[in-house]
Amino acid sequence: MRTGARSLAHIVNPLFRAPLLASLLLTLSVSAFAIAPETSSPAAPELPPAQDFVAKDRPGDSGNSILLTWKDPAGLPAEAKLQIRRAEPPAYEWSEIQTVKQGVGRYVDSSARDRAVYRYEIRVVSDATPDSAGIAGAVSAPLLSDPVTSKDNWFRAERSNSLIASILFIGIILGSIRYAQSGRKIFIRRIAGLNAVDEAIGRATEIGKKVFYIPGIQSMDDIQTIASIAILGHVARATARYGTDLDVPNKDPLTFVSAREAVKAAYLSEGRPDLFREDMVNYVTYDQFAYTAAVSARMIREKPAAIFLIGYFFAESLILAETGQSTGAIQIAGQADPTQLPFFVATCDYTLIGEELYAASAYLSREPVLMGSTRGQDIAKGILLLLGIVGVVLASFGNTWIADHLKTQ
Amino acid sequence: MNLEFGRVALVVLFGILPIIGIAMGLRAPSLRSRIPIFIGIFAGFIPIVALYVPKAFLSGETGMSSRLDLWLIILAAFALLLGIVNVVQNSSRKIGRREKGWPYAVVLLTGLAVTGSFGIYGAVTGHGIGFMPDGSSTPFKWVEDRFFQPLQSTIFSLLAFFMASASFRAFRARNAEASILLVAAGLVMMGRVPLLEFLAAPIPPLHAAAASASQFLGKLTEWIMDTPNGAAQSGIIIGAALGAASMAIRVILGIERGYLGLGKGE
Amino acid sequence: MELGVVGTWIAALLTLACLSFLYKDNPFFRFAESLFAGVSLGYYVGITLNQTLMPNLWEPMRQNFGQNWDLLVPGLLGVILYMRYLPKFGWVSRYALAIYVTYYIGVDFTRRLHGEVLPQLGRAILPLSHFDSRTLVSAIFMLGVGSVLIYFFFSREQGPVTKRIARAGIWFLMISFGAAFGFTVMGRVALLIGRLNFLILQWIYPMLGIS
Amino acid sequence: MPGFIDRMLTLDRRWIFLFVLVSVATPIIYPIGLPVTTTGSTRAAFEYIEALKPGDVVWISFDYGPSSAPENDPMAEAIMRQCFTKKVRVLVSVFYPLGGLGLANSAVAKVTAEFPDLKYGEDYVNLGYKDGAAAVMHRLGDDISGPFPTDVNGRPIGEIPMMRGIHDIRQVKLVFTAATGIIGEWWITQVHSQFGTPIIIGPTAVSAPKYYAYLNAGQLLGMLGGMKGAAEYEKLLAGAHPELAKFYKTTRAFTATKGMDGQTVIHTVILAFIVLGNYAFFRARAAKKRGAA
Repeated sequence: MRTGARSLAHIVNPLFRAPLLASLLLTLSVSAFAIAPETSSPAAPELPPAQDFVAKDRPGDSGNSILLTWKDPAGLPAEAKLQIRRAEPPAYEWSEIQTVKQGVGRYVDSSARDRAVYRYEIRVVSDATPDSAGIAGAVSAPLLSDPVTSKDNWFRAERSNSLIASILFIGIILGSIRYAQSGRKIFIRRIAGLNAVDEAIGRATEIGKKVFYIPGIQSMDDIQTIASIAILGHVARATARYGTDLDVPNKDPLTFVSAREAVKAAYLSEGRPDLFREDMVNYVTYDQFAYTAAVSARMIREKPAAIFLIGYFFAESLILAETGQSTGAIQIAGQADPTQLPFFVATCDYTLIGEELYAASAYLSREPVLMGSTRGQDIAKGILLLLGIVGVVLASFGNTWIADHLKTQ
Repeated sequence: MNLEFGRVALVVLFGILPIIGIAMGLRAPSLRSRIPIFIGIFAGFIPIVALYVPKAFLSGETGMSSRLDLWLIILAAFALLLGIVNVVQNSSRKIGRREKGWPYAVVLLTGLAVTGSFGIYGAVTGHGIGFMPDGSSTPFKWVEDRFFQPLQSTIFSLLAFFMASASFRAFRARNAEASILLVAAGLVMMGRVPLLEFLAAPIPPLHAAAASASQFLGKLTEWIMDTPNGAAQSGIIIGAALGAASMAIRVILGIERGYLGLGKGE
Repeated sequence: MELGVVGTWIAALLTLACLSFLYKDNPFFRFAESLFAGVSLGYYVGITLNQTLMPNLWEPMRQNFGQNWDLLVPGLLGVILYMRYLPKFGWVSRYALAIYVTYYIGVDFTRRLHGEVLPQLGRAILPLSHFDSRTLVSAIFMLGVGSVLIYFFFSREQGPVTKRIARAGIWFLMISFGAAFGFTVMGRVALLIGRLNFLILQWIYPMLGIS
Repeated sequence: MPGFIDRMLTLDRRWIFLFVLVSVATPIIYPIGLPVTTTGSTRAAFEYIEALKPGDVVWISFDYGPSSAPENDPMAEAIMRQCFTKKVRVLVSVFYPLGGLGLANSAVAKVTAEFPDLKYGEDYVNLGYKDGAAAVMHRLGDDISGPFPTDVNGRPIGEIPMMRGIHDIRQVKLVFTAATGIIGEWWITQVHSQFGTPIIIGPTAVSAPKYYAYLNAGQLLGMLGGMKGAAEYEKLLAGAHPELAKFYKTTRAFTATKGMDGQTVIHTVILAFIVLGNYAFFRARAAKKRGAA
């Protein structure tokens, strides 16, 4: 199976010849050799000793640990345990470090120090079995490991797949941004909810009512909030152009500051700093539901013409959207996380679903950086789809190499 | 003094470098955003690189990444309290100017002052904010149990009502998509609870049929949740994760700097 | 015991004040809402101070400064965050903010590709070799994941084929949203059940002497 | 019937609100006792904990607040009871800032009082609340004492006997997170995918649909979906450990199983509303078409 996958990998795709993956495979096959069953085992005394005892540096860690592996011998009494002992230079006195149950086969000694040379031994101990002198507490012959040292490693081989994915992904995104910045045209398809933005603001202008923009309740360390602030910039430019009043109530203090800066910048860039008031972007409170209650009450009192609910929302989504609905406002919602989307879909006029939120900021701003990244994400999706299709074809022929190598640890 | 590499490197990157940056920023306003963005690149890439590089100076127990985790726990605590200043500013302004609804601002500040000082009292006396050594509640926990918990849970429970009115109004079979939404919602609502058994309760001959239909609906619901719902959720998760990862790269590299209140350029 | 009864009454009255919002916005609700906002901020002070700042910042430095001297820096960065309230030196807070935001976004990045994209895609790869009901379910599952992903392609105009697939994607999304909505009714009602349980069993019943 | 249709289409929401209130309150006063059926994801969770050995460590994280307590409390309590019955040791943490700690303290106090033999510090430890959940989880692979230098009451971790064998998250056999919002997800995408710790989640019903994707991908061992999941768990628990059944039979205490009556009634009412709404909608549309023709 493994060899099949290897040869196939060499044929199918040059990508698989990446040295990292090759080294991963090598490690896998070496370890497979290392634990291959021995041909003969010596005749067991009363208690059979453990088998295939190997001590080596645990790969892919920050040092100070030794990985021990072994096989339990057959025919042990049920209560028998395996005792692991260690000897250190220069004295080489054996001391117990752990006694483990049967069936584990593996122990990591994380009390080891780097560069020190150790030897380990493992023996079977059984309290119930009498030893040669007839006293309970028999101990098997010890099995000794080769000398071993722990070391500090540079790479976690088991994460090669995710490393390759990350590097590839970062490369694609930065490459696409560069491509867009070089002035070449990038197409972004129409997103239904977005054309409604100007329509909604236009309507607010006509009837002389406010536009509410609620940027979710998460902080600026959440990516959806950052996307929302980008869209807020666009909305604020439109309200500045039309001279419509804008109200941005905030739950998170950091989001609040960024939102205020974004709105201020938008009014400046439209040449209407006179229309900008500091309290357009205001801070309500930090608690999710106190915030929700205050904003819903404000919606009912002020009856805005348009409400934007874009960002990361939790349970408050439905209260806000349902209250907004009852005031008769046009509502445009957007969230990348799927949890609250059903409520937005059910109560809002337009909803940006999932990744549309990120694409929307690109579509609205037409900024090369955003357009480029949107394209980069599409390329990544294309690669994933292709990988998926190839994976399904291979899996249908009984080869799960791709699916196996998508597992992360 | 513990002068392990991890600590010293962090102090240089996120302590000394900012001090130099602030000093330079006093003179040259153009550096006021450039240096923070430069420093941010390190803060962002350390956890990413540490995912793949286990080398002790980076990911070991005393390495940079692990130590940075502890730092950022502290910074997150400070960030959590950031909003209080805004609330106090807003409310005291409201009270000072006797704006409409100012008595509510008094209520707010009182709640903040009382609960907050109970919290400070707990920290200063070392009683904490849970139970006293004799098992009784601390004043902080008393306020929490009697005021905070009922208020929060009741406001949340308003959702049940909104849920009902939203489903009444929004679930109309306007078009194909809306009809799918409606049917899926209806099936799941019937499959999650013994609804048919409840309806059949007054009519004994229907009990057995209702029970087996209910079983079937339960299995169907599980299938819907597992397969079509699971597939759609996977699709959304993959797409959104790519979007989020690309945004993360842009933020870390300083291409996206809206979070600092900066537009494109400077 | 007296204190317990007073507490129950306070909790019950506040519960009723919140529920009164359903009829219409009113002073009782606004009182409860403002009180809640205040108490919740005070709650943050208590919990942050007692559970993070004392044990993770103050105590380590007080007990063993030599080992924990470097914690001075996050402490200072924390203070710097508040510089934003000084109009002239607001820019200083950018240092703390940049570190705070990029670090957490970096951690988020490690969750995305490593924890979401790869495992989720791996799960979507299923064999289609046998013709039985399991294969059919696998096919539906993979069609779902694929069509939703295709719906999320933005940088190309949808062709006649991709348009159809994207439409299937919308249908999958709608099934999922409908199911999620149906699923959620339970959760939301659970909260109300919890509150009414409190009002009826712990407030009204004892008041009426019903056990 | 145009009058009725118009009235249905413009029905004041407050009538619906009243209906909801009455139909939830009635089963609390007159319990029905409807049957509960169990689902696969709950059974998987139950069986995993059932197979743990005495002395194993389970990490129970209270990642929710009072806002979702009626859903999450019964789950956390049921899991704690199961662990203590099986002599499995329990670590408690809180990452939900608003009110999670109070609930955790109360729940731990309540459940440990039911098991008089338990000793704090040997059988269970409450680590308390910590800010910056993502940073804490990132660090848990290195050690627990870094982010949690003390327990909830300020006692240094090093002085707690139970913590001696528990250096980092890898010595923990299972994480159960009773979660609202996003924190439960981090346990999966960060702790499970980087340190391999098995995760069982007890989400609120609203987040449960998303977790099916993680369940499918094997990133989650099991799930207790909302109050229904909790009720299923209570049923499994009372079945396997009859000595625990008494905690679910008291009249005053709130259990998820009792909550299921109200759930059933309200589902019926909401479905009836949806049917009525659609009936009115189609009648109105037909009338409009006739009017236009």
